[in-house]
Amino acid sequence: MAWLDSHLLTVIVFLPLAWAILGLAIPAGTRANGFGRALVKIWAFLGAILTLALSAMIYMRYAPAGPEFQLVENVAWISALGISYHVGVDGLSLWLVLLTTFLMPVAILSGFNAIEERIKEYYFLLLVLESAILGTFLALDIFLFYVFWEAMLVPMYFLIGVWGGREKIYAAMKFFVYTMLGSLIMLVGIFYLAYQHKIQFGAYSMDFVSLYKLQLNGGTFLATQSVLFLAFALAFAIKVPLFPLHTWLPDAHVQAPTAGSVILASILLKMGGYGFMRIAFPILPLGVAYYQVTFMILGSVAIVYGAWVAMVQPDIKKLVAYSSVSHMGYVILGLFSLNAIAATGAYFQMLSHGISTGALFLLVGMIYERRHTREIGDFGGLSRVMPVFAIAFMIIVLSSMALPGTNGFVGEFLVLLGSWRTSPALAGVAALGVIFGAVYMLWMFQRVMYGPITQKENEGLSDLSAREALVLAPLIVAVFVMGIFPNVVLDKLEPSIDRFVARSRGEVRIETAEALNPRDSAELSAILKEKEE
Amino acid sequence: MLFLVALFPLIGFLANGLWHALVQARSVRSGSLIPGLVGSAAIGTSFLASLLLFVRLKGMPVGQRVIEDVLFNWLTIGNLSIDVAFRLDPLSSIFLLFITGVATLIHLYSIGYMEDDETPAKFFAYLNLFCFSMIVLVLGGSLPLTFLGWEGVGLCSYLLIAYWYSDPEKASAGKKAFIVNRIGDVGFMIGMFIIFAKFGTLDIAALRTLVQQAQEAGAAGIDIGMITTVCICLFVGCIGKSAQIPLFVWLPDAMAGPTPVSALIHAATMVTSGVYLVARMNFLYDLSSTALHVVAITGLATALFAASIAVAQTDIKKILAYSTISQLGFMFLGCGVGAYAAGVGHVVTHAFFKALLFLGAGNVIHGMHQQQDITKMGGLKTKMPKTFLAFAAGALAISGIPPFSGFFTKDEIVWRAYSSPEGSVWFWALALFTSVLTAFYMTRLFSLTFLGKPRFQKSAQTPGESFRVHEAPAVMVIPIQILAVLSVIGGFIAIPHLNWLEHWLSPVLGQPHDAAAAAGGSGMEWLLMLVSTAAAALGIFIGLKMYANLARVDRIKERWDWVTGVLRNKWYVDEVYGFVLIRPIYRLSLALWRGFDIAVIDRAVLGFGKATEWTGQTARLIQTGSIQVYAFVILIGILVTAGYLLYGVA
Amino acid sequence: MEALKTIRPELLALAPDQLRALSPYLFVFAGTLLAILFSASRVVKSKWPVFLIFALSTITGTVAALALLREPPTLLFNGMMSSDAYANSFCVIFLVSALVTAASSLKYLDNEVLQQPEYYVLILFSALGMMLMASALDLVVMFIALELMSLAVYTLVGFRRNDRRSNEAAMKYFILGSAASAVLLYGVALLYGATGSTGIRAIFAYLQASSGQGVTPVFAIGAWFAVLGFLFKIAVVPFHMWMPDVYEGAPVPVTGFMTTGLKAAAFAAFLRVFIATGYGATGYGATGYGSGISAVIQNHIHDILWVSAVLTMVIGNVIALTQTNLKRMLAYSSIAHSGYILVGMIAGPLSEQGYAPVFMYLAAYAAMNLGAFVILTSLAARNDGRLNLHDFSGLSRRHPWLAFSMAIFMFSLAGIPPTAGFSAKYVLFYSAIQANEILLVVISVLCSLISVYYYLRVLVYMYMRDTLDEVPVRRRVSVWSAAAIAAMVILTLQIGVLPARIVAAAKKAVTSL
Amino acid sequence: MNQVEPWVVLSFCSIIFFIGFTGLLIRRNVLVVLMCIELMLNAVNLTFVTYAKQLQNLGGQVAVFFIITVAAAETAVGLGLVVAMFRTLRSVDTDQIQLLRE
Repeated sequence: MAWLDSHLLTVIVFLPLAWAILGLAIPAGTRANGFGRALVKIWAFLGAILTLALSAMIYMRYAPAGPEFQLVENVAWISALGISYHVGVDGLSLWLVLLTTFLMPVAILSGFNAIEERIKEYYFLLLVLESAILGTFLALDIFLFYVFWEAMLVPMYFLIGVWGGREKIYAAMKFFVYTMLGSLIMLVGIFYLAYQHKIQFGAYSMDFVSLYKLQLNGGTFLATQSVLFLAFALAFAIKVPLFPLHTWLPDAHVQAPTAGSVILASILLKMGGYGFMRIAFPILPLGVAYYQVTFMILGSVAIVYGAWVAMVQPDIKKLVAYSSVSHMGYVILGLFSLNAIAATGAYFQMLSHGISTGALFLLVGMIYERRHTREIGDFGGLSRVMPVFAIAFMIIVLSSMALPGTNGFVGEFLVLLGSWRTSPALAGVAALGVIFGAVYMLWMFQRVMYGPITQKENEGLSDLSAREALVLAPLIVAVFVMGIFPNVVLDKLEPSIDRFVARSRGEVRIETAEALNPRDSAELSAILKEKEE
Repeated sequence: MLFLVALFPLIGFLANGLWHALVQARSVRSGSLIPGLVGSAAIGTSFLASLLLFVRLKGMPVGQRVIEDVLFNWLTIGNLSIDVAFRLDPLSSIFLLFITGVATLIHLYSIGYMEDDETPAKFFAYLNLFCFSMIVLVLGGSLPLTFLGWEGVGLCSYLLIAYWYSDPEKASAGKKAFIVNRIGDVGFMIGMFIIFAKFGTLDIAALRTLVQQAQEAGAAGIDIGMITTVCICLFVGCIGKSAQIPLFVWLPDAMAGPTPVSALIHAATMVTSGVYLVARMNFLYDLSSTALHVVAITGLATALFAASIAVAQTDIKKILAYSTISQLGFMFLGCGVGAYAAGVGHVVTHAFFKALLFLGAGNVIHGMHQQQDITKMGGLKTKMPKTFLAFAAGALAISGIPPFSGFFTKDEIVWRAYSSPEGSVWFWALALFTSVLTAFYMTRLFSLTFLGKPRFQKSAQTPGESFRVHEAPAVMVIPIQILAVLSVIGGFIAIPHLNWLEHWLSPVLGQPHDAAAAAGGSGMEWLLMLVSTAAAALGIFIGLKMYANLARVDRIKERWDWVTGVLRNKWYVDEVYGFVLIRPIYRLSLALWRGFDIAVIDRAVLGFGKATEWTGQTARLIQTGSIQVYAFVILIGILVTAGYLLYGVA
Repeated sequence: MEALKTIRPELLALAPDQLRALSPYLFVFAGTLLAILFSASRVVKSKWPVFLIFALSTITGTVAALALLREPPTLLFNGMMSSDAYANSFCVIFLVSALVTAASSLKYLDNEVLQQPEYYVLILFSALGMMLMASALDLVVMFIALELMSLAVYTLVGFRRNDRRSNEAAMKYFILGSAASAVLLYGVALLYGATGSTGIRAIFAYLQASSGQGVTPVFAIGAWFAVLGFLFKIAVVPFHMWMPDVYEGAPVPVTGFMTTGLKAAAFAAFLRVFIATGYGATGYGATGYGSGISAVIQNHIHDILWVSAVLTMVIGNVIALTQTNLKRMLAYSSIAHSGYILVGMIAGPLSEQGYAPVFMYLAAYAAMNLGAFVILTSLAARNDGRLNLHDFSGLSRRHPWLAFSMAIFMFSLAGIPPTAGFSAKYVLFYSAIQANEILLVVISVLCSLISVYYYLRVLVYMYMRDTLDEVPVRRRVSVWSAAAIAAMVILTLQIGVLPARIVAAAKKAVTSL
Repeated sequence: MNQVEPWVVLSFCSIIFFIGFTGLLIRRNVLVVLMCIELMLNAVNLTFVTYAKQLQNLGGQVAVFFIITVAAAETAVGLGLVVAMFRTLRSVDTDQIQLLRE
C-alpha cells in the first residue's frame, strides 16, 4: 500500500497499457468462440474501471491547500539532456484525469455491440490511448509531455482508420497530419525553451516548474515570446480546435466509431486547452499579452461561427462536431481573458463539454446502431417510439445549451462573466452563442425526436437497452451534480487556477491589469504575494 | 422552512417523472387521476406553506419583513460567491400566494382536461417542474438564482407548448418560444455581468444596500448611465419573458399548448415574471428616468398594438393571448411610471381573471370538441351556463367595469400614468383608448361565443359525426367558479386610498409619491375614474351593438378590408422577422459552411498537400535514369561548390 | 606514410595490445578467408557452413568491438589506423547490419535460386571495408577501404545477374561510384600536394601550423574533393541521383545493407576527413569552427552544406511522397534521412553534443531501416516482385506480427515517439537549435511532416484496406528473419524508450575522435 | 635537358582528369566510359608522382602503386559487370540502360 501511495500516478498511467498487453493473450480471433470475445470486452472494461478506482485515490489524496504539485515522482531519464520522468498532479490535471478515467469505461461499454471485427485490437488500442492521455495530463516534464502527446495520436489514428466510416482513411490521415503539423512546430519551441534554460541557468532542465522561471523578451511581433507563443499556440489551437484550424474535426468525428468520437471530443480536445494552461500561458506571459486580443476575437468568432455552421448541418455527428467548435470557443475566450473567474469558467467549460458532448455522441451512436444513418432527415418522431431515450437526449441537449442547473451553464456563465471584465464587446458577441446554441440544438432535437414518424423503419425502433441506460446514467448524473454543486470541482481547482492566472499575467502585466479593472489587479497582487510566501 | 415551498413541487415532479419514465413510457395507459392528484397535492401543499409563511410575515414588524433561507453555497471563485438562498419579502410573498393558488386550481382543472391524454404523468411532471422554477424565480435571493428559475420556466413552457409534439406546428411553436425567450435572457445575463463588474455582487439585497449607500454618498457615487444600461439590459429580459414589443411573437403561437398550460404559464404566472423583475429591481429603475420611460413606452405601445390585433382575431385562444400581451403592457406602463404597486396589483387580478378566461375558453373548446374559431360558435349561453356566468365575470373584470377586480388595478395604472411625475397626459389618453379597445374585443369574443344563435350546426358538421355541445365536468367547473369569485372581489386589495397592497409592498417598492397632490387633487382622480369607467362601458356598448347583427359586421369587414387584413395578420410582424432576421441568418450560415468552411479553409488545407504532391511529381522527372545525366548533375555540383569555395579562398 | 622515409621494422611488428585492438578486424578477416575457402572448394554444397562461418566471425567481431569500447584508443600500423571507441562503435553497426542482412538473405536467396556462398563472402568483404573506413587515419588507406567495400557492393548489387534491373543498377552504381572515387582520389592527391602527407593527423597538424594565414586554394579544393567522394556515397543532393535506381535494382537485402551499413561507413569516414580538413570542428571532439582555416571558408562550407541539406530533405521527402514501389520509396526516404544527418553535421561544430547526434541517428536509422528491409525481404516475391504499396493491402490480416513490426518501423522512421526515430531526431534537432540553426530545424520538421504522410500510407494499406487478390498469399517467414525482425523491433523500442545509454555511447564514440 | 615546371604538369593532370570526366559524360559505349575512368585515375597518379617529386617525399610514389592495383581490381569488376549486362541487354550502350527511372 505504501508502495502504491508513492507510485500512484505511475501505476495509473501505465496500468491501462499493461492491461492492454495482457489482454492480447486472450484468444479472441475472428473465428474464436463467443466466450473469448466476451472475455476481451469484460477484460477491457475491468481495466478501465480499475483505473477509475485508482484515480479516485488521487482525488482523495490531493489536498488543494498543499504544495503545487502532489504525488510527485521524479526519476532521471536522459540525464545528458536534463530529461526526467517527472509526474505529479495539481488541480488542473486532477479533473482532466478524472474526466478521462470516468469516460473511458463508458466509452468501452458503449462499443460492446457496435464493434464486431478485430475486437481485440480495438480494446487494446482504447486502453493504450487511455495510458497516453493520462500520461499527457500528469507529465511535469515537457519532454515527457510531448512523448505522450504524440504517442496518443497513434491509437486514435488506428481507431478512426480501421473502425471508421466510409471516408475513414481520409479522416484518419487528415487527423494525424494536421495534428502532427502543430506538434512538430511545438517541438521546435520546446527545443528553444530547453536551450534557453541551459543558457540562463547553466543546466539542462525540461521541468515545467523550472521553465516557468525563464526570462524571455516579448512585446513586439518578432520578440522571442511572441514567436514561441505562436509556435505553441498552433499546436494547441489545432487540438482545441480553434477557428480557423478546425476543419479536421468534423471529418474525424463523423468517421470515427462512437467510442472514438467520444474520446476525441471529450478528452483529446481538452489537451489543447490543457496545453495552453500548462505550457503556453505560464511560460510566455508576454506572448499571451501580445496575442490576447487576437485570440479573444478568434474565440468569440469561433463561438458564433461554430453555432451557425452547426445549425445547417444535415448530419447529426457533424452538427455535434461544429457545436464542439462553438463550445471550445468559450474555453479560448475564457483563458485569454486572464482573470480567475474566466479561467475557472474555461476549465469548467472543458469538463462540462467533455461530459455533455461525450453523451451526445453516445446518443447519436445509439440511434446509428439502430438505423445505420446519421442524416437528420432520416429521423423524426422518435420520441413516440423511444420515450426514455427522448428524456436522456433532452437532458443532454439542455446541458449542451447551458441551461442553468446543468453543468453547461456554470462554464459558460463564468466565462462570460469573467471575460466581460476584460472585454465587454467580445463577451457580448460571445453571449450571442447562448442564443444560437439553443437554436441549432433545439432545431436538431425537433427534427429528430418531434413531429410525426415519417419513415417506416423508425416505427420499430427499440428503446434504450439496460446496457445503454447504464452507459448514459453516469453522464446524466454528472450533468446535474456539476450543475448544482460546482463547488465539488471548484474547491480542488481554485489554488491551481490562481497560480495559473498569476503566472500567465506575469508581474509585468500588473499595470495593464490596473487599466483593465482595479479589482483584478488587487486580487492579482494578493495572489502574487501569497505566491512569494 | 422556506425551501419547502419549492421542495414540494420538485417532489411532485420527480414522482410523476419517474412514474412516466418507468411505467407510462412503456406505453402503459393509466388515467390522469393519480398523477393529477399527486401533482395537485404537491402544489397544494406548497400553497398552504406559502399561506403560513404569509401569516408569519404579516406577524413581523413592518421594517424587517424578510424570511431568509440559505441552503448551500452554489459556487465561489475569488470575490464571486453565489449562495442558493431563498428570500421571502412582501413582494415575493404576494407572487408566491397567487402563483401557488392559481396553480393549484389549474392542476385540479387539468385532471379533467387531460383525462384522455396518453401521458398525463409527463404533463403533471412538467406542470410541477414549472411551479418549482416559478417559485425559485420569485424566491431567489440572488440574480443567478432568479435566472435559474427564469430559464427553468422558459424550459417548461417550451416542453408544455410542444407537449403534443407529433404535430410539427406545436413542436416549432415551443422551439420559437424558447429561442425568443433566450434572446431576452441574453439581455438579463449581460445585465448581471455589468452589475457584477461594477458592484462585485449579484445578491439582490446586498446590491440594494450598495446602491442606497452610493445614493447617500451623493449623485457622484453612482454612474447613472451605467444604471440605465443595466436597467435596459434587464428589461430586455422582461421583454422576452413577458412578450412585449418586439419579442411578443412567441406568445400567440404558444397557444398551441394545452389550454391549462396557456392559463397557468402564458396568462397567470410566467409572463408576469418580467413585471416581477422590474418591481424587484425598482431601486435601480428609480435612479434612471430614461430606463423608466423605456419601460413605460414599451408597455404602452405593446398594450395598444396587441389590443389592436386582438380586435381582428377569430381564434378564441389567440384573442386571449393578445389580450394578455396587452394587459402585460398595462402592467409595464404602471411600473414605468414608477407605480410598481399598481403594476403588481394588476398582475394579481390579471392572474385571476385571465386564468378564468382561459379555463373558460378551455371548457368551451372541450365542449366544442377542439373547435377554437369563435365565428363557428355562438349561443353557448344555454349549452354551458356555468361556464357562461364565470366567463362573463372574467370579461367584465378585464374590461374594467367596477366593482370587478380589473377595474381597480387597471384604473390605478391609468391614473398613475396621468398623475405620477414620470407620467403624462398622453400616456393617460392612449391607455384610455386601449381600455376601450380591450372592452370592445372582449365583448366581441363574448358575444360571438355565448350570445346569438349557434353557428356550428352549419359549420362544424362533418358527415357521420353527431355533434353535441356539453357542459364540462365538475372538476373543470369548480376551479373556474372559484376564480370567478376571486376576480370579482380580488380588486379590493387595491381600492384607492385605502390601498392595502401598496402599503404591504412599501418596504420593498418604497413609499408611493403622493399622486393626488401631484395632479389636481382627489377630485381629479374621481373624475378620471369616471371617465375610464365610461370608456369601458362605451367599448362594451359598441361591441354588443355591432355583433348583435353579424351581417353588418361582414359588410364593415369588406369595406375596411385592408385594415382588418393587416390586423388579422398581426401587422405581418412574423413575416418581417422571417424576412429580416431568420432567413438571412440561415442563408448566411449555409454560405459560411459551403462557401467558407469547405471551399476556403478546407481547400487551403488540402491545397498544401496537393502542392507538395505536385512538387514531387515534377521533381521526380529529373530522375531520367540516364547515367550521363546523373554524371552531369554531379559535375555541375562539383563545379558550383568548388567555385563557391575558391571564391571564398581568393 | 612519412614513416616510410626511414624504415623502422619494429613499427611493423604488432605488440600484443595492438593485436587485441585489431581483434575485430582479425576475426572478420579470418572469417572471410575461411568463407572463401569453403565456397571455392565445392566439397560442401550447402549454404550452411559458409553462413555459419559468417555468423561466427561477425558475432565474435561484434563482441570484440564491444569489448574494445572500454579500451583507450590505440594507434596501429604507425598511425595509419586507430582502433578507438569511434571506430569500434561503428564496427558494431556494420557487423550487426551485415549479420541481419545475411540472416534475412538465407531464405530470400532460395526463392531467387541464387543460393551461392559468394554472396556471404562479398558481404563480409564489404563489412571489412566499412570497418577499415571507419578506423583509417590515412586517406590512401581510407580510399583502399572504400574501394574494398564498394567493389564488393557493386557485385552484390548486380548479384541477380539474370535480372536486367539488377545489372543496370550495378552498372550505374559502378560507373558513377568509380568516378566519384576518382574525384576523391584527386582530392587526396591535391591534399598531399598541399600538406606533403596523406595522414589525417598530419593534415590537421599542418592546419594548426598554418593557423592564422588561411590556406592555399589547392588545399581548399583538395579537401573539398576528398569530402565530395563521401558526400556521393551518402547521396546528398546533388550527388544523390544514382541512389534510387541502385536501391531499386539491387536485391532487397543488399539494399537494406546499403541503406544502413554503407551509409554509416560513408559518414564515419566523412566525419574524420571533415574534421581533419578543418571543415568540421577543430580538435577532436572540441567544438566551434576555429583556427587553421579561414572563417570565410568555414562560412562557405556551412552555406554549401546548409543548402544541400535543405535540398536533400526536401527532394528526398517530396519524391518519396509520389512513389508506389516500397523499395524505391524507402530509397528516397533514405536520401531524406541523409539530409537530417547532414543537419547534424552542420550543427556539430557549434553545439554541445558535437557530432554525437549524428552517430546516434545513424544507429537508430540502421535499426529501424534494417528491420523494414528484412520485412520487405521476407515478403518479396520472385525477382523482387510484389513490393508495391497495394501488395501490402490487408497485410495485417495475413501477417499480423509482420504488419505490427512494420508499423513500428514506419512510425520510427516518421519519428513518432516512443521509437528510436523520435529520440534520434529529437537529439539531432536539439543540437541544431543549440547551433542556432532555427530555420534549418523548422524546415526539417516540416519535411518530416511530409514523410509522416508516406510512411503512414503504408499503414493505411496494411491495416485499413483489404487485400486485392481473392486468395491472399501467406509466405513463410524463416525463423532467421523472424529473429532479426524481433531483434530490430526490440532495438528500435529500446532506443526510443531508454535512449540514455545510446546517447552516452554516442558521446563517448565522438569524443574519442 | 631543362626541367618541366611542376605547375605545367599539374595543370596538365587536371586537364586530363576533366577530359576523363567529360568522356564519361559524352561517350555512350560502356567500355569507353570505363577507359575514361581509367584516364581519371591515371591523371591522379600523375599528380601524386609530380607532388612526390616536388616534395621529395616517397609517400606519393607509394600511393600510386596502391592506386594502380585498386584500378586494376576495379576494371576487373567493371568488365565483369559489362559482360553480365551484355548477356541480359545485348548491348553495351549506356542509352539502353534507362529502365530504372523516376
